[in-house]
Amino acid sequence: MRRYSTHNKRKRLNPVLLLVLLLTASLTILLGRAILTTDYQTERLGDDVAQFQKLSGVESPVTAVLLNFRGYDTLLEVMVLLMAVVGVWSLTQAPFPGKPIEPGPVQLAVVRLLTPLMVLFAFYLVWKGSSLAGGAFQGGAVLGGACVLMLVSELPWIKNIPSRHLRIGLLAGPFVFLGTAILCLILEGTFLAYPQGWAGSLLLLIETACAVSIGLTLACLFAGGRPKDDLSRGRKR
Amino acid sequence: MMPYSILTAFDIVLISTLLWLAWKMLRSEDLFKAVVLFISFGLLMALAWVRMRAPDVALAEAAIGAGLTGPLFLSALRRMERLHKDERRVNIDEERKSETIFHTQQKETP
Amino acid sequence: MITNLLYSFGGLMLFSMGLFALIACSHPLRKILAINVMATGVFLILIATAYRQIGTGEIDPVPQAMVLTGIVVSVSVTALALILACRVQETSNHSLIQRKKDDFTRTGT
Amino acid sequence: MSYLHTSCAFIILCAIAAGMIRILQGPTAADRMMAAQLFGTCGVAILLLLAKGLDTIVLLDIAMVFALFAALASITFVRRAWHEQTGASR
Repeated sequence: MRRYSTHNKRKRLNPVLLLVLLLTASLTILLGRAILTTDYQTERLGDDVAQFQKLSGVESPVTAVLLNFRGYDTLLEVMVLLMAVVGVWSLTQAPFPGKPIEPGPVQLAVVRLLTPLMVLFAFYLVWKGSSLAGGAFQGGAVLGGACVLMLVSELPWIKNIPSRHLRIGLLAGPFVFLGTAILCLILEGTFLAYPQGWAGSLLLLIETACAVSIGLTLACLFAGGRPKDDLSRGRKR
Repeated sequence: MMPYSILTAFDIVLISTLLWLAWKMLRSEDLFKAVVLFISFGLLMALAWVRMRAPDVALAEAAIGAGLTGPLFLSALRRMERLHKDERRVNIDEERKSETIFHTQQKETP
Repeated sequence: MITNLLYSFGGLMLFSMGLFALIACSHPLRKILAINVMATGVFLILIATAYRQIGTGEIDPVPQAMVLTGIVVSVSVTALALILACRVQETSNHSLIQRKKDDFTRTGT
Repeated sequence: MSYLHTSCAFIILCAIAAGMIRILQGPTAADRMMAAQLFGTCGVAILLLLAKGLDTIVLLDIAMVFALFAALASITFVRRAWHEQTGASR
């Protein structure tokens, strides 16, 4: 019913909106022309990746690009995620739950069965990232899903997690990544240039740490604020 | 040759459903409906990544775009509405009036 | 060839739809949704350019890696924006709701 | 590339497109959410069929992620949205 009532009004367009619509349409036409006229055959980075694939220590080209060839990007990106958590934590305290509701038996069973499976699958994805699809981001996302599942069921112990543990987990990824980079700087003379033969295992180490902190980051973003005990604890020590 | 044309039909249906979903999501007057449409949008995007032969991106999208962003929006929606619990009906009316710009009303000059 | 043109133009349409909604809608939640749709459109165009080289060889992994990081960054940006919007609504004494009346989307009667 | 599996995937995609109607005009919030869950289930089916049809094993992992996260969305819905929506005539 609501639909029909608004349907009648649709013909009268606001002049400002009409202008916006025109501008958007012209931008769309310009971009469409750009898409049609781009020559994709000349510029290719895939050949370079395929050429140096053996040096990267992993078989999957996407993981090689992410963590080896463009490791700098990924390092900064993990930092960006950390910054997002810093932003959220400085804005507000974790507001949920407003009024806690007891989870029903079905939901408890689902959480109990599903969470270990998700954690297992997350690390499987991280491990598989070296050869096929998968890697730190995907594994971290699944891990974050497991954490969100526990958060959303408001299990009683989840409120009592000391925030220091959380901080350690959040920092693990960037810290390991940065540490490896500095180690490479000392050993090889270049930032993030992994030593020959060690690249594969170093990448796996970095990926595991990053997956843990990405998962925790996503869970903290979902929780929507810093833990309750965070600031008081900081003041005491 | 036959599977190729089937896959092209698959692409066409997939893309038109995606565009339809996005359009309905952005112009629906009910925010909850928009969020549900966003979740299904993420699911279909994962299928699109699969068709573009980007399984890594599809994994990330299935976990993040469909799995995590939807709950994020749902809890933000609740957090916003929790303040106005008693004025919820009013809220929705306001939403309906001011949010449905796509089926736009006339501007009233003060 | 037709496949990546299809997906490129789909991404383009998503981008402009999101852009229009970003400008036109007033509720912050819907603006964030619109930004997400825009981001998805950009990702779709990027991945479609990577797919284009299927005829000449393997698929380019570089845009895929870029999009992968982009998705993760976009979810963190979304979360931060949602928290900001909630805080604005909590601290400003319902002013978002109030102010909507004076917006340019004001209804007749 | 198998003709049978790909066309089955196509048919299920059409089913998804039809399921959108329930999201758009579902009378209650639960109807909309269940339709989204249907999308997830159909997505799993499409991925499994495509994995067989296009001979890509990786798609099985994506189907697994779909299945795992479908539960997450519905649990969040039940916990965070539903009890507020009861009685609302959405």
